[in-house]
Amino acid sequence: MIRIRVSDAPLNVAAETVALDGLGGGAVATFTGLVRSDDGVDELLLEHYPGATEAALEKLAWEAVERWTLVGAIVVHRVGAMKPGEPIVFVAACAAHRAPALEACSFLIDRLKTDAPFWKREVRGGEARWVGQRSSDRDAADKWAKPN
Amino acid sequence: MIRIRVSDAPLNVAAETVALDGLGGGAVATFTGLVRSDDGVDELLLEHYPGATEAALEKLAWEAVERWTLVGAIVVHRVGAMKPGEPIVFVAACAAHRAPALEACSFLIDRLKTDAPFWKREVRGGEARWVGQRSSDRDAADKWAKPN
Amino acid sequence: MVDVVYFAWVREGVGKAQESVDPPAEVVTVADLIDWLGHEVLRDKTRLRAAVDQLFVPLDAPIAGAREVAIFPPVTGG
Amino acid sequence: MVDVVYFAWVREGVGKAQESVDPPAEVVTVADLIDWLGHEVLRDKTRLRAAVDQLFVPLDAPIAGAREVAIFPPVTGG
Repeated sequence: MIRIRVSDAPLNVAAETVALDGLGGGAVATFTGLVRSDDGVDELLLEHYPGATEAALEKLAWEAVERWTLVGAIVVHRVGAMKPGEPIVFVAACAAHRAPALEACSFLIDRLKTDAPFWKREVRGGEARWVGQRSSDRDAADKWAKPN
Repeated sequence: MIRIRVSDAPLNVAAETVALDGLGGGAVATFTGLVRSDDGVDELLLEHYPGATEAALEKLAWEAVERWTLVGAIVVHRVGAMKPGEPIVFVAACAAHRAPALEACSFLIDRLKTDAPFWKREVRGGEARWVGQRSSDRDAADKWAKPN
Repeated sequence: MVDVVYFAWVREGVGKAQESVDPPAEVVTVADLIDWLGHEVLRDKTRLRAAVDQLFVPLDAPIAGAREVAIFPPVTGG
Repeated sequence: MVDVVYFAWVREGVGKAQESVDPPAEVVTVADLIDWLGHEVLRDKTRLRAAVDQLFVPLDAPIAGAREVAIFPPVTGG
């Protein structure tokens, strides 16, 4: 079971998780990214590349399902304007046992940060600024590269 | 924020997660363990050591909070009788960034498996059998030992 | 007097969840207590774990002053 | 004709989200296309990433037959 969604509607984590009920897996790992409120951001604006985004997320989810033999994977990403404390992204992996579920969940969020066409703009005191890519995000994504 | 609960009431994952709202962290990682239905188990019975259980879970949660500078940690464990598909255990870690949240979440579930006094009994076709400890669980818990 | 509490198949094997006992002075450690209690199900100590006053301890831990000693199999929660 | 689409500060710098162009035959790669387009904001190609027909590609990838080429900064989602 794969579920992908990109939407400008508020992300309801509890409602998303329901999709994993009844799949028979013994382990569900999830990650939720929220707009932090600790650095003076008043609003976060998320732009994306419609069509390419969904394709990238679907490719990512299938890769996780195959690599960790998941029974379910969810990737939901918010776009548009959002406030501190609101969820931006939710990923979940359901597997028979906990190690593959936890690993696949980390993989999904690490690789989403580098593989999916989203761009963040932060608004502070009325001024908008595009967020730059972090080298730590590239390193986190690179660690999932398979040996040849 | 630390929240510990041991209860024979059904575990509501969505309701538990609400406790992490508004803490200001940018990352929430969760793990839910469910009664698997893939191996003919009709019912799972969970016995625990009242008092000692709560103390062990609280110690574990504080250890995670200190080691990964979490803003919140939740450990909820079901006891008593439960059916396939029902959640047994829910752990969650909320941090400023994703790496500490994901790591702390793995730590909580790995160490819970060896450090908290719970015992599982599986009922198959009317016959109850105590579940033995897995060496893989000991290995998973040991990997979190800090170097001296 | 010390309360000894049992869990899981140890409890079933002993046939009770709790007993209050008054061991002699030569019973110093949890392992000594297990031997002195003499229950058949406690014979293979490699299969047993213990807590003294609700803290997990190795079987060679002393029981002096303990109010409660728990004897149980390796844990299997989560 | 190929549709060129821009995102984030690249879109802002170019001043439009999309343009349809008809590059000459010597424009072979995405990098060639970027040079040929001549927008000031596209000058530092180390800051740019690209997709051809919605698939991420390196800047030396060919654009022959492409219907849509996207030019944008490194991604920052999640």
